[in-house]
Amino acid sequence: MKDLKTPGRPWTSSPSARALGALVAVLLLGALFNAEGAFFKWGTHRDMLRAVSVFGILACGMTGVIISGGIDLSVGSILALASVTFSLLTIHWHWAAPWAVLACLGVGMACGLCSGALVAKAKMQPFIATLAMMVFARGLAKWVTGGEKISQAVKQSDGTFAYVDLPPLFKWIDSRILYDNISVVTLVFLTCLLLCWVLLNKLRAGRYIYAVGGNEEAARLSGVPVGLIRIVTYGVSGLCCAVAGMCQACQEYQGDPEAGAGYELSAIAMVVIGGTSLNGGKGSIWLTLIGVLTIGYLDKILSINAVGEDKRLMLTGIIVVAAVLLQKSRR
Amino acid sequence: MKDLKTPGRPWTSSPSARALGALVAVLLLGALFNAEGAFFKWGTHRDMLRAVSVFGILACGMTGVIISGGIDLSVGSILALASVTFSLLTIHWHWAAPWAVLACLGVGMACGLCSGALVAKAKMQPFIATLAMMVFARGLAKWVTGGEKISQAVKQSDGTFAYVDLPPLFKWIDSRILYDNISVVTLVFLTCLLLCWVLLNKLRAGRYIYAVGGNEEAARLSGVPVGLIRIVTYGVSGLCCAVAGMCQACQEYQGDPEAGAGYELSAIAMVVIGGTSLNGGKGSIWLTLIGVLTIGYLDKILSINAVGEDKRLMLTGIIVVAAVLLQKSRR
Amino acid sequence: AKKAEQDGLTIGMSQCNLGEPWRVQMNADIQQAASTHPEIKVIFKDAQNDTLKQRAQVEEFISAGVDLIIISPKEAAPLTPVVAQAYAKGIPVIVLDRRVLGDQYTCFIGADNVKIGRAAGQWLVTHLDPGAKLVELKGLMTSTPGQDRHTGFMEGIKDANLNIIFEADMKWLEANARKEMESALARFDRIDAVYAHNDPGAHGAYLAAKAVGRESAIKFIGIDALPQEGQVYVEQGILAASFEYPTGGQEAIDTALKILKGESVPKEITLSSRIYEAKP
Amino acid sequence: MTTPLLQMKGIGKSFGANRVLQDVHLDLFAGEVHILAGENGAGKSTLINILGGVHQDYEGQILLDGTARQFKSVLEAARHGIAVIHQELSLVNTLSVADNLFLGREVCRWSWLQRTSMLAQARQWLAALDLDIDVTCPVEQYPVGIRQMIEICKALSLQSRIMVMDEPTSALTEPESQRLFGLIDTLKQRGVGIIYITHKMEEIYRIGDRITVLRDGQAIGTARSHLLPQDTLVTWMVGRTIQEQFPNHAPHTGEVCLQARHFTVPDPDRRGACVVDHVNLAVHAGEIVGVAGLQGSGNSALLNGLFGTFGRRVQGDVQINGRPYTAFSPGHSIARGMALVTNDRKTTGLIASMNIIQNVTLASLKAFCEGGFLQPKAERRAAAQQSRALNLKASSLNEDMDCLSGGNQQKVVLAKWLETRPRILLLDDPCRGVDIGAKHEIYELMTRLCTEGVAIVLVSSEMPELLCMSDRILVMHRGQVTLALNRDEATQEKILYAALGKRNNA
Ligand SMILES: Nc1ncnc2c1ncn2[C@@H]1O[C@H](COP(=O)(O)OP(=O)(O)OP(=O)(O)O)[C@@H](O)[C@H]1O
Ligand SMILES: Nc1ncnc2c1ncn2[C@@H]1O[C@H](COP(=O)(O)OP(=O)(O)OP(=O)(O)O)[C@@H](O)[C@H]1O
Ligand SMILES: [Mg+2]
Ligand SMILES: [Mg+2]
Repeated sequence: MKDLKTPGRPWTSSPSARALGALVAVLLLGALFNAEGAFFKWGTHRDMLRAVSVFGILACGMTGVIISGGIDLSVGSILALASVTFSLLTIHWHWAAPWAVLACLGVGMACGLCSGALVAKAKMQPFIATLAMMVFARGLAKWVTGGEKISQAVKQSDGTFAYVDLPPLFKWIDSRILYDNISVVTLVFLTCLLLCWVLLNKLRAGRYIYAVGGNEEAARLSGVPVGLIRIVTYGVSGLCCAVAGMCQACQEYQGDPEAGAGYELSAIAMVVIGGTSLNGGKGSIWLTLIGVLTIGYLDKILSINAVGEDKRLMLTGIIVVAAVLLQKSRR
Repeated sequence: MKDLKTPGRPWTSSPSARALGALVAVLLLGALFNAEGAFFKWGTHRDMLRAVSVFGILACGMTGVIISGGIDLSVGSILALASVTFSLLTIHWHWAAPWAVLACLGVGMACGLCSGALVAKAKMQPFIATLAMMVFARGLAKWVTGGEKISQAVKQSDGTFAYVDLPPLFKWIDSRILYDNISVVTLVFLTCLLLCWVLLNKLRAGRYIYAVGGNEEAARLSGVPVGLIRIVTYGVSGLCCAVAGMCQACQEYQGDPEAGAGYELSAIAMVVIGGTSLNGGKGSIWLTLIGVLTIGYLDKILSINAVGEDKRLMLTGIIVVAAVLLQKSRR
Repeated sequence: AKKAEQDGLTIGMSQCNLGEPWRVQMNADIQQAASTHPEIKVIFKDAQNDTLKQRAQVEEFISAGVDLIIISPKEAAPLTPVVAQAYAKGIPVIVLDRRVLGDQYTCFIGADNVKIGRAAGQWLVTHLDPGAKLVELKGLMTSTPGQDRHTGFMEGIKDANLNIIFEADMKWLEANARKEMESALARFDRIDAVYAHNDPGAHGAYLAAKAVGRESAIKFIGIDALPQEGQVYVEQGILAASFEYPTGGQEAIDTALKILKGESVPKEITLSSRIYEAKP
Repeated sequence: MTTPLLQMKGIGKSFGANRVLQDVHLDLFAGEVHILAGENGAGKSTLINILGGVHQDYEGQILLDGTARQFKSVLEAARHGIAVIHQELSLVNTLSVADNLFLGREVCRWSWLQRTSMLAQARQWLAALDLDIDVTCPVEQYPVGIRQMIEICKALSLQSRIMVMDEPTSALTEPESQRLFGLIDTLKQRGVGIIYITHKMEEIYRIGDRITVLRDGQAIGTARSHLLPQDTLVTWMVGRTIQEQFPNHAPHTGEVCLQARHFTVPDPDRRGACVVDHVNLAVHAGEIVGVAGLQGSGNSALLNGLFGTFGRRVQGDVQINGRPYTAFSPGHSIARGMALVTNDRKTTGLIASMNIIQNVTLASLKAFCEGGFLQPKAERRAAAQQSRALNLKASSLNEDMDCLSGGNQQKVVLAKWLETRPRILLLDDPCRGVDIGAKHEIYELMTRLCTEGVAIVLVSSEMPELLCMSDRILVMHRGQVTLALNRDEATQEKILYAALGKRNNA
């Protein structure tokens, strides 16, 4: 076994190096079209990070689901549900923040576990199970709020509105720390990222997630509790949605039952652009981070240059393709 | 080896029987909540068929893509692009209908072939390639129209609007035939269904589509032109989008660059609810028809009962899960 | 303002989304109005219906140092702080169409959806016989305009003997409106009028009725009256009436010029709405 | 002398930095069977993949009838009359048998499929192999052995001048192999040249005219088979001599370890029917019980049922060490000291997207965890130890599965199960595709495990393996045990007879 050394593959062929290449290409684009230097200000990057955090949190949970071979279309709706629940509990019902946070996490996780159970126990295709959850959770969010936004303006019995104070947590989450250099939501995102990294790379459950995504039958025969692992991945995704929903509520100062529409595609895109395969079994949370940054910067660059809607969409399509092709060509 | 004859399975365990079961369950629901008999009128069914036709046409193309192991997220955007192209050519530029139709089909197919080439030649994941096309085609549709709808009101150089006549084709496609008993768009849908059936079940290319979806590597070793087949499936899907886009334009009497947003999820859902697996290699166009009808009826039943938006969403989620579970339990 | 002398004035316009024709029209109106003033340049940004994106855009305008900001906000509460921030930095802010909270802005220009809804209701009261049966096709009911157009309408028909027999959420989309109207037609043999929260909705309902030959028995009314949409429909007799919901684009540029010239402007400008009616 | 049908000259090939073939020569005459032998990972499959047009970037030359050819695709190779049966099954499982047989060359009129004529033709081809199966059923409904036969049928039906068979009998039972050999003889008479890769010694001498041995990517030598004694062949292959292929193995019978009474596995497809029908089985510690049976006999299902693969669907009572046990999941069985090496490493054994270390530790991952956290160092150590013990050939332990040769993949599967330190080892064709040297090591390992008191159930399609390794042999037919034999009374004939369902002749 003398030949069991680590292989001398060129580092450029590793997935992360390739994904990084795409990110660097987008950054170069930013440096080129810097909107009169705006791209070189830290504030621009800080704002980009803030804007992308909610998506990033969703993408963290999505990464586990996708590695396990599933997909979660319900993230946007669960986000909305969590955001209205949180606003309702804290603004209208005046719950203390810790309890409200716990309740929200519970709601998000319950939804995730529910999708997970449909996939794992009832053997539904993940696409259908989470699509159903997507529709259901959106309906629930609308039903809970009666179709209105949960904001500081609280309707009184006589039909007028009274303005109540926002709980301090809202302000805090929406603020920036470290001498205004980083948004709190970005830190929340980084924390989620770290936790998911621990789950996927350091814990036994993480190894099982990769195994289930790689070959479900072989994993089952090796004693991996496949059903449980699937349920866990969706549960974690639900948790991430709840966190993202609360962040969204804090940043919008309200709970909007229409929030997060279409976020599922963005979150999946971020995971997949990093290089994680939708076939499952491969990928990593770092690739997701790179994907999140790539999309985030792309958006930001187009935005600071005030590119018109039509051209912005066309450019997004073209640049995404170019970035992914760049990843491939180095293989 | 006589004992290896595969046993005669009960017909109830065939995928189509199971999918039919779900449809019948939804129909029973309709019979139960018939909105004062409205559900028993042929007009209701005819209208349902009309409303579902555009989705159905998209689902036809999607079926081939999904059986070949891919996915097409760009259908809604290509629909919009085709619809504005068609309106522009016929209403504003006064092209003769056949040329306009051909040009539209060309545009749709070009978009589809483009996604297909990205998947087959550049080896991009279908999700990313078609997502990029989805964004790009939407941008293109907006760019072509300047973000506005293409309708009978044509802007003059002095900023006022002049009204032009609609080409007869619009009226015809939006009409009904056979003594008012069936909409022309429904016939268009059925024609697409038939053509896709011929492609998938009667032609060599169809066999290859199943083979590529079932086991790409084995198909390649057997000499199947895998790349070409993939490109063809996306091209066909693009064609279907073009047809759907023209139908949509004719029904709305205008080309709307925002049309078809979110249709991709509906179309995929229809294919998958029929029982076609997103893993590829399995499924059929008849299952798609059943899926289209299931979703169409579900929608219609909720609509004629004037169920509120929130409850409608929740019920949709629950009924979809129930219908799919019903399919499974018979296995 | 210093660089204004050399290369003119820059106005940042943040639109909350460009998916609705009415908002496309608003941008077009602003562009049109600005084009007659070569000294001003308008930068358009579109927030794709995302509050947080819109917030980021206003931040970008602030750091780019534009001379004036026009914002048509998606949401009141979440955009209030960032508008206030710009205002505090001395950048005048014109808020268009939807409001922000408090008074940390220069000027609000907008029409009143409740009032327009009420006008629509009252119009039906005068044009229908008592006991008439109505269908209401609502815009997205989680959106403020949808809620206001509903509230106003209910006020308008409050005392009259009109029944809403069918209502559905069509989410501003013509295809949905047509589908819902088909259901209503299947269920009810008598429908006298359809009130849709926007003109495409009313048009979709009209097409559904026309398909079953019942369009002449029903009065269709809508809101927005865009020149290439509602006004056409009214002119062609498809809609009985359409109630203009002005974009305020022209007014915004006029006001902006006044502000930039140092003139004082009112804190609130309410736009008047016109009714477009079909000739009998 | 006539020009050879095929000459491969100076073939070389590397995957990245990994040199796999180096200056290999091979020639093939019409009407001969040329055996390609060598250890796992020697480069045999790579060589024939080059011939079959799978790899296009190689060094050297391929001459057909003396003319140099360069195949740009599989299709082009096929057009020149080269048919390949690949080592890993390459059928489209979701397609029907007939569709698979005709894949890539459907009978069409203006690209319109001619279904009836294809079905008739397919039935005819299968009948030639004495295979009577429903050609409209998806391939995935048939067990591996049948699939292998379908694949052989597909290659035969190509009517090629050069047939390449990469371990075609690895999943076949004795009678099926015999039938294949009969066919090979007819092909030879028709002047077809055959390249045949196998790890089974008897086969080499049964059908081979000439033998070429590869080692570490280099051709060690070519010889006529009757001039190459087995010892020399083995030395050529593994570079050392192996005295006796099957180690001397005396039973260490202890307590009854695994006992099943009236064990029944219902057929998922036919209500009321059973794949395993009231089987009684007792395995003592330190004993190897062999289970023989043809395709569809239910021997694989018996092992899977005992292991819990089918969940609670099985009936009958099972006892482990005298305590009743209901197998409801593989995880549960592993915790009770059971291990199952399945007979299809690709679909049920390996996780292709994971590296060697991760595959090896997967089934025993709990032992490599502290408080749920993985211990990568311990994992690497264990994997290194196992791969050394099994003589795994790989450039690194971080290598992905698809970079390993077939036999080495099998070794990874074995390593995975040995790492769980099982007390009851269920082996379903454990030596499928394993080279002779490694086979020897696996047999020694089994013997050693027996002395340590492990109970082993061995299902095997290789008769010599079964006869030499088992202490007792059960023969199954259609789910039932038709014969039970002790080691000394077992003969190949008796087993075959019982396996065909002829009960009375014991
Ligand atoms: N696609 C690949 N990428 C990288 N290395 C590969 C690839 N395929 C094979 N190899 C390496 O090439 C060597 C030869 O493999 P090959 O499959 O030809 O062996 P083999 O002689 O057929 O062995 P076996 O008897 O086990 O089938 C092995 O060391 C393997 O690791
Ligand atoms: N209850 C069951 N649920 C699911 N699958 C089953 C069940 N019973 C049997 N099978 C499947 O049926 C197949 C037939 O088993 P059998 O033991 O007859 O195979 P075999 O004759 O040993 O053939 P081979 O060893 O080539 O696979 C098994 O491979 C098993 O996967
Ligand atoms: Mg091999
Ligand atoms: Mg077996």
